[in-house]
Amino acid sequence: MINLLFFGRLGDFAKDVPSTIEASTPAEIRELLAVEFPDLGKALHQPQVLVSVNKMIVDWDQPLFDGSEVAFLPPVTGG
Amino acid sequence: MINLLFFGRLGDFAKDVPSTIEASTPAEIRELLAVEFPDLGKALHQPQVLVSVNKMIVDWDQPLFDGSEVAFLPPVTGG
Amino acid sequence: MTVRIRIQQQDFDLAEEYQLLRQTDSVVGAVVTFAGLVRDFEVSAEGHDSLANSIDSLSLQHYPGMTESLLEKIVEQANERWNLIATTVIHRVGDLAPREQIVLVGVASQHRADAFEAAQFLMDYLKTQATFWKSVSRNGEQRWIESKASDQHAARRWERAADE
Amino acid sequence: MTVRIRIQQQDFDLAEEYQLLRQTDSVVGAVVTFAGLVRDFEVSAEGHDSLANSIDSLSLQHYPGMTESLLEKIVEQANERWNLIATTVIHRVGDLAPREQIVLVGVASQHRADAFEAAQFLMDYLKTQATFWKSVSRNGEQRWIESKASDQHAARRWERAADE
Repeated sequence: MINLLFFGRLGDFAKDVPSTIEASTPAEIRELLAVEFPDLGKALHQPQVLVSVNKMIVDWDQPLFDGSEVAFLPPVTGG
Repeated sequence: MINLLFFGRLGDFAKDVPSTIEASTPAEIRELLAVEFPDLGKALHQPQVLVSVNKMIVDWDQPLFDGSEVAFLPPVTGG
Repeated sequence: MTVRIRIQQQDFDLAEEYQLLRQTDSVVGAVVTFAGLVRDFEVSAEGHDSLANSIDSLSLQHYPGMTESLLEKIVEQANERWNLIATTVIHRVGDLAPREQIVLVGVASQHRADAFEAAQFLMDYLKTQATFWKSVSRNGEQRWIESKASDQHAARRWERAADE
Repeated sequence: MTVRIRIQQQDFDLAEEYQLLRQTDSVVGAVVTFAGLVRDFEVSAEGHDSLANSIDSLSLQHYPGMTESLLEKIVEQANERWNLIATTVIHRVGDLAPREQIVLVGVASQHRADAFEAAQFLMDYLKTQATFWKSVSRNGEQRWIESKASDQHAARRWERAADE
């Protein structure tokens, strides 16, 4: 079971998305979500969107394990 | 009559200097003072020392008028 | 170096943080503080201001846990780069009204150049690297704020300087 | 631009000055403050610090009338160069003990780059152009402080930038 988090504008597209999913990479999660939530799928494919696993920025093909926390991060705007 | 002011380290050399003098330029004041106060004269000749007349930085040959305020300014160290 | 990093909903007291920075050590000669405030209008992605776009509120979201660890790393980088005695970073989250304080960066050092440069470095990184997201409400409508090209540019100058 | 310039013996309250800067206008997005403090040791002309040289007090002299007019001109230059909303410069004179506040520069602007750069510019000019002279007392012996080469260098960078 992989836990999912969506931040910033991605959260607006992910309101009906379940909080957990079964998948082996972030890229696979993105493909699975795009089927049922095409707007979210499109937003996740934007090149500025980063993905983290357990709070570390990773590549989209990073292997996932049971209990991993995967977060999708649009460009940040702090300060 | 020209009013004289000495700031910073120059004040230490000018303790016995009268507060007024008769002269037509700051350069002349410097020469007059050097006769009676050689240490002050040497200190005033250092290239970093600036002179102001009525609170404006001027050249050493700036003409002076009765009541002018002439100040001798060593390098500043504010802040 | 003394480090204080806080992410919080409640407001902060710049005066209190300044006194803490100042009192860290008797060799502190310079304290720089930066406070970021909510302006009462919106800034577009291009960085143009429009006074017509008055906002009702600003909302700040962050990624708890990740943000703190990013801020610790950023402060550690600043400490490696400059001669610092104490550093404070406070970033608020949640809903903020116009004119409220958003962020505080404070740096104490022996000499002023270190404090000024480290404070700018930390702000540039907060704007572009830390996991915060801002949205504005205007006439009941919420909109996410785009990151500004000028902020990306400001952050990149530190990479260039490191290469030199 | 709102300008506050004061030369005074008494201490200042950074918190009060920050609130004044912050409240100038609802478009203030950035407030930078710089506070300079008396360190408890002496810095030589070469800029080397020596902890062995603990000081008893710092004494600041200035040229009344001339200093104020120089500070007004320097603040005016900063205002021409950057987009500023309010600027505060407070410089103390007289005898100061270690850890006391000497100088405050505060700048409020819409965007942070203006406030940071103007505050640095003002400090560099205060260090090299304004008619202040510092002496330190140590073991009952007074010594005038030389101007630092690093301060002259810092001030010159603004001339270079203006030429470009």
